[in-house]
Amino acid sequence: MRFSFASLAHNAMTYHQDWPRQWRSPTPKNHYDVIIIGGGGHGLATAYYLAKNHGVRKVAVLEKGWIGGGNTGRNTTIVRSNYLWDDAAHLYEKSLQLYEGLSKDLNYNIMLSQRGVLNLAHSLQDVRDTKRRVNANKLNGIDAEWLDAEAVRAFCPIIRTDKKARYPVLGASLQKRAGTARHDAVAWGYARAADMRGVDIIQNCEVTGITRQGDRVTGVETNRGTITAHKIGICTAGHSSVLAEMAGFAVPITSHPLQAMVSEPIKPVLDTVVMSNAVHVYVSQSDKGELVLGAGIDAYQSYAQRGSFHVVELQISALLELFPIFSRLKLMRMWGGIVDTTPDACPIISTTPVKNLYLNAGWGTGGFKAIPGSGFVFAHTIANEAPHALNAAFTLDRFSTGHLIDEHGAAGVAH
Amino acid sequence: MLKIKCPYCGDRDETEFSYGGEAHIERPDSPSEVSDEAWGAYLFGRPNKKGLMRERWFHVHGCRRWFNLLRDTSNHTIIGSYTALEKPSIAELKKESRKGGAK
Amino acid sequence: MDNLQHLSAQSPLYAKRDLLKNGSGQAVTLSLESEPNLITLRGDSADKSFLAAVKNLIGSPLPVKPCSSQEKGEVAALWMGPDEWLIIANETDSLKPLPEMALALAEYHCALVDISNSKVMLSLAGPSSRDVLSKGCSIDFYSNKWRKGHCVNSLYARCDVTIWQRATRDHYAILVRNSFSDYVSDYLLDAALEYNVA
Amino acid sequence: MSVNRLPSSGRINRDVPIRLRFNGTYYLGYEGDTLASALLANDIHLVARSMKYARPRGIMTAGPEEPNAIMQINVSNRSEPNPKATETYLHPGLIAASVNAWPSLRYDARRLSGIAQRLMSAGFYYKTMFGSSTLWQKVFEPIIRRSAGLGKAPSDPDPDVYDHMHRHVDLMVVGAGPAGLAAARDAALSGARVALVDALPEFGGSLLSQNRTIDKISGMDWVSGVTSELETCDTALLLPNTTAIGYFDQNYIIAIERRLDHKGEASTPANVRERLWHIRADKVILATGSHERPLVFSDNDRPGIMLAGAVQSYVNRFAVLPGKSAILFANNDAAYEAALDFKKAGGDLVAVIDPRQEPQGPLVEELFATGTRLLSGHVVTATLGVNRFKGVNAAPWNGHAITGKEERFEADILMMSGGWSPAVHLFSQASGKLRYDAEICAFVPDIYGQKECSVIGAANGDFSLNEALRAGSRESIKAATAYGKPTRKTARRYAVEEPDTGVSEACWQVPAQNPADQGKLKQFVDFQNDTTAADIALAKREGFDSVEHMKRYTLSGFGTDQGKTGNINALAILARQTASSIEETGTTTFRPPYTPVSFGAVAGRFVGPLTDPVRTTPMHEAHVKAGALFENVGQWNRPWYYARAGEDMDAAVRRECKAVRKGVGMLDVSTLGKIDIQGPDAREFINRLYTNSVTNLKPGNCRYGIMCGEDGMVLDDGVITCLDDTHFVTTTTTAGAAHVLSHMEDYLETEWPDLKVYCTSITEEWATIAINGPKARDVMERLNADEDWSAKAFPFLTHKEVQIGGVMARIFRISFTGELAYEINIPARYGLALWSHVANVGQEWDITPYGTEAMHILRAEKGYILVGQDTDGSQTPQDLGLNWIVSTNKPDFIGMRSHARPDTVRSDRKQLVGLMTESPEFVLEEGAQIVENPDAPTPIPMVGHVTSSYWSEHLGHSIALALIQGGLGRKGEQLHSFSLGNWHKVTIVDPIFYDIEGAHRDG
Repeated sequence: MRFSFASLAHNAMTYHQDWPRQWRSPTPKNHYDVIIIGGGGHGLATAYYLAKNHGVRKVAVLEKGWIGGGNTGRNTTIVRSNYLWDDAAHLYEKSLQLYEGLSKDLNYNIMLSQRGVLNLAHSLQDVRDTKRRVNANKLNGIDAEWLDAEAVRAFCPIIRTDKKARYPVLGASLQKRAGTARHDAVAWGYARAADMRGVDIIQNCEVTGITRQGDRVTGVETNRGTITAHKIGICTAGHSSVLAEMAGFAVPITSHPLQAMVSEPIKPVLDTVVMSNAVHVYVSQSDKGELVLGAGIDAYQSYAQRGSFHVVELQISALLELFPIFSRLKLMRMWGGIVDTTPDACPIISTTPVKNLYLNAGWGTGGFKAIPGSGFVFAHTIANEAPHALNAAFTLDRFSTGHLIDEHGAAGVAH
Repeated sequence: MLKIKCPYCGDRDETEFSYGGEAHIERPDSPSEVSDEAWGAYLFGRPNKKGLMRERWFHVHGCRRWFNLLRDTSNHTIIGSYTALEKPSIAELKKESRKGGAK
Repeated sequence: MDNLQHLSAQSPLYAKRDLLKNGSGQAVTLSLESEPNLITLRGDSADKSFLAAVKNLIGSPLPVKPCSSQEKGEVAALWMGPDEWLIIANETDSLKPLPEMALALAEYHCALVDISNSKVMLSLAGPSSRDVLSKGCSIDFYSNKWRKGHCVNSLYARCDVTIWQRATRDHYAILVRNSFSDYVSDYLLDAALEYNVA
Repeated sequence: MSVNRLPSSGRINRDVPIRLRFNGTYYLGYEGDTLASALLANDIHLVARSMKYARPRGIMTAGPEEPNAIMQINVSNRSEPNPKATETYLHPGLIAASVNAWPSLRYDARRLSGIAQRLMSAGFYYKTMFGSSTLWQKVFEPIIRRSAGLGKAPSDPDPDVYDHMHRHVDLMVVGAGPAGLAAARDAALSGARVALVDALPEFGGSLLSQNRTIDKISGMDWVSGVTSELETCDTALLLPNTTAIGYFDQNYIIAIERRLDHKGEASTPANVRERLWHIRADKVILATGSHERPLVFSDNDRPGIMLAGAVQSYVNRFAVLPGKSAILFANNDAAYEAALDFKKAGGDLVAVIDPRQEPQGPLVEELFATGTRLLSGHVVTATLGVNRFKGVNAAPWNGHAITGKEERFEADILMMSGGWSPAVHLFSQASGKLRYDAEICAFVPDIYGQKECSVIGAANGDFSLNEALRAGSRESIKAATAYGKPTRKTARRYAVEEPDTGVSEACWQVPAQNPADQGKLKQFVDFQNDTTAADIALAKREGFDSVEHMKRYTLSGFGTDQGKTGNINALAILARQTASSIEETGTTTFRPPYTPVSFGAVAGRFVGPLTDPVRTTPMHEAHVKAGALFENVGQWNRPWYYARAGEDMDAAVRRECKAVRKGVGMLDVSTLGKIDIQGPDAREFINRLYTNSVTNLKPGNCRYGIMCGEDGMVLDDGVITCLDDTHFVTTTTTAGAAHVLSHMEDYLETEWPDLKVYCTSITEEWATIAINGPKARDVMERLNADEDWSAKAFPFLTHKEVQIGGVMARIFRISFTGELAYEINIPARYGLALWSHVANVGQEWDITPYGTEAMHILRAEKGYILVGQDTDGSQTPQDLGLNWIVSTNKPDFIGMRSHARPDTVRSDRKQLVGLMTESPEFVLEEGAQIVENPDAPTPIPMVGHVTSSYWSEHLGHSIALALIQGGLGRKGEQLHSFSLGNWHKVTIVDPIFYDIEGAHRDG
């Protein structure tokens, strides 16, 4: 059933009794053309584009829990493409463009809210780095503006911009097309759309082994039996190393906790997304009224989906220095995800040492905003057994050659 | 906020330490003789184990010693710690931690 | 004859000298200690002969137990790490000049570095001292480990500090690097306000 | 006396009446009242409008689980959004208002027609409003945003003060009800350090609301006795008004103490509003009690429908009879006690409706004996009244369906109870695993996530007071034994009189006349988010059959109450929909904080001036006096430039630069890191760390050095000075100081423990003044006339110890400007005096203090790099044209191997070059991108960017440094710069613009 106002009104008449499942709950087949391991946004989007753009018929997404339950359902929902380095910028811009048409494409309101993203500059070096990034964005055809302190004040009056602030605001970059999207809806929208194109989405199906014949992958062992496949893609952010180990190769990834939180809901007070890499704060206000906040990653490696409270304290103190009026609002809920971090803070979307096995990993803190673009190029990579131009740089072997991409430098940590 | 036992100073809060990642990564004796792949693996290859992991911590705001910790990355249980130049077995560390008792 | 002019020394907390005067009748007081000589000593704590040589030289034995100190006359030695001590001498002449000390220890692999100008030493005293410390530091100040002479390196309000118990109870010395001393003393003074309300 | 206030009893202080204002009207309450109890005393039930359907809502609970009574309290900068009326204590001047009521509570303009409401099924917004992204973003989304949210943020900064406190204890007890008190008691008496926290202003927990006898005295007398006993224990920390909000790894508990709001006092640093406790415990006992569940039946949200236990609390604790007459609808005997208490207090108990076919037990008997009508095997099928509950229709059922005719009952309030759910939030936050206990129809603790933790009493599913006290005492003695000095060996036996609460039967959802989701009637599960049983059924129908999916799709449990009342009902209804057991369906994850906590408290004192240390040098005072503006470099404040009267930044910086090139200038460089390196292997150590070699560096000589990471990229730079064969000092960048020392210690302690070297930071030991300019030597001669300062006696890149003003100083002939320069290091205490002294003696040559801006220009004229500005962590020394400083003779140094990787040997890497602009007066913007062809189609390929760019007053033209692809081989090539829409032609030149031979520098 297509979603529209008409179908909603029609169903309202019958008290919503006739809505079908948004995606089926099929029993796994014995064999698929392509198996995607991981039913998060990246995996579901990959399956969708495999079916839609490459006409692959038999595709399964295997999810050990419930779809969208990993980082897709735990992030701070920011979408933007104002990355410094060309390779990252082009990939994220593709992603943002897909986001802009995604609700229509998926026939699912992913609630894209292009309220703009401000990246604050607090020191002279921040100013240099920010302008460098704005200039790179403009030349790459990505919308970007430099705002001086006065313009920041005009755009977002509740940010503290006086000179006495511990972290004075010297200016900011603004990407107006950036903003937020409803994270769950992205997963569900892709799942529904993929399902409609015949993709089997199999939940509660945990991969316990990856089978190989020589240097070629042949299938997976799961808690629901053995499933063979011609090709397999891994999209298991947080657990990439675990899956890679099953397949017998190593990845230059470490898993860390990343914490996020929301305040109690309040009436609209913040009409954009504000990020400050220097003090590790980012904040937006959801449609529901909650302030959605993120911090920097916890220092240690972990798969426990929780971090340490002092990281939150540090972040809230910086938040209040930037937004003193938030002091009497209340922290309502906090949680943690597991992020894959790579040495150059850029993803790996690549072939692997194992034939017909493909890896999509290492998104660090930037995974959500990349979902459509990542799925688009990963589907291409799997279908064509070679990367798309947009992910050609994000190979696994760059860590041997030293040809890193490096978003660490001037762009800082991506969120 | 992990509670980390510095082998010298005893239990302290995580904030006194900085993290050094995987422990016991061997730096090649003659780097110029290793292949690009092997050097890349030394620089970036990390087991990233889910479960018990030996990791480096630096008591940066305390005695300024690097030491190693055996910790479960799946649930943050800490088994024990030992100085930078040792490598006790997991069984030894578990025994040691039991001896430590409740306190 | 400018070169004959003698430069005068000034504490990093000079501007706060009035705030940091030892008040009386207060539940807790924060004051600035007269500036002691501070020497970082590095060496092998397993080397008995080295320990003896140092004791001979400074008067005080070197503590080898973590987080402890030894004190003899005007000289104290604080454990800073397994091969590091902080030697504190209240009087300039209670220690030999550094080059002479270095010479006396020349046969050992050790290092002596004068850091007298690097840190200030604050004194925190009074029955609420432990609460004032607990507002900015996660160390267990109510532990029975805290006896006269116990010392730790830790963080106070995000700054490196050495906290050293000076008396049987309720008296601590806090050593903090110059550039953090303004902030740490602000934080301590602020933390103490609660206990000094009549 | 307010209409519903009982004449005596209760824990309120009738001697202190307090006036409160609610929605513009004044009411009377007493000290000890919550806003909720005071409103109920005044017979105010309608306090809110629901979020989605704008339905009238009343006070339902008496605690932190309250979903409806969300307020905006106080005004101006102390205004606070979203406190719950049930947790807000009366204080003089309290002003409260309903949120989400417009224009008034009674007449809400958002009330929607039935048709519109019908459209708003769970997740309806995913299915529509996306046809046009403009319409969505300009029309629909703003409507959703305006109607969502509860209260309003204050418009001004918070005047209140918050702080943090750390504590370590042997035993942490959460909850000071009977179980918690018993748990704290024996451990505290044994001398163990015990912390006992409770969210309420007084200890007692359930005993505040339930009449019990313990050891032959009333429950509250027992509480007072134990509390006094605890108060005599010096090592016990007793914190009422304190909620444990988070339970983290290794028994780390965060608790929030509310210290002033209930007194209506404003805070000061000496008396903070809220204190966040950080408690590390050897053992934790959770005695957090339980939460009563509502029943899910048609229109179960009318104001006046309350939890039975809440009514019991209002009656016994607050001396408020929330209505004259009541109906009880409950599936458990415990609720009968509440109804009996209501009746005993003078209320009229109209009827008891019990879904159980055969309720039995002493409480049932007792109630029956009062003559109250008891309808067993009945359920409520409809409620009467809109803005205020008026009555119910009840009908018999068989556990699945209605089996008979409806009967109508009228009353002021409905007391409902669906049973009790243990408050397992903290247990679960700390990775504890739960198990479903079918006997009590609730999830209880099963597998502990932390060592040394116990859950006792109602929190563990033990609702018997006797059991709770026994468990408390038992665990307390265990803790005392672990501490080492138990005062008793066996658990206390408390003599308890309590009613037998019998057996409850699950009643997760009452059937409606129409199928639940096909009529106008709504069965609410999550009251705050207006999630109904029909929404859950719809979620299941659409495939959201995982409990987490259902929760997210229906928003059940996402409110400020975090689903304390609704979560288990929601999952039980889902379980029924999916025809699976509650066990299989499982719970959602409990996340911190247990109740919302103010951001102010989380930040503590780390706000305003105490946010983050600002580091200053010993000379700071002089800089301020001289009118310096400061630049933040890391935590340091460094003089940026010194503005004289009438000067703008440009003018000041030009003047400063000119002074250095033509006369003499002085710069405070105290912030640079300084590391003392001693030991027989110091030279070898430095050789391994830096790219160049110090093998032949003689005592008294200095050398510029670069340090790389293992990846071969430049990490830091500085000057290495050999004091003697076993003693060196090195400098680091200001921002890199701490990291470089850690880096050195890392290698010494872990890679090369055989090297005999000790490193010590001496950054703060020395204050440093750089004296630069052709007249520098004149100044030095004036500082010490006995010393020979000539180039011959004291050549470039050497070091000397010299007396200055009676103090021994370390003087280095190093230059970051390209001019004749001396860097004087003086013990830090003399820094300020030396600064004045230098300024005085330098007057003759108009010695000019200069700041970092002038320093940057002067060094850029010489092509000296600034690590962190001209590098970003992806440049090798070779990229920076510094091959001359990379040794090829050493067998190894950190980074060496990486310099031979395929990518680092590419000739088209970005390399540091100089740029000249087409118009000499045009100053490029730092961060400008460089392209070859500005007319190329977008995306326009970029070949590099400008890292440093200045107007050079001395040269009379602008200069710039840039990293350009293959730049070292492209001298003379013309490229184009782009910044913020502006293009300019540039030519690649050598990065050294001034004094290439170094004649000035060498002096």
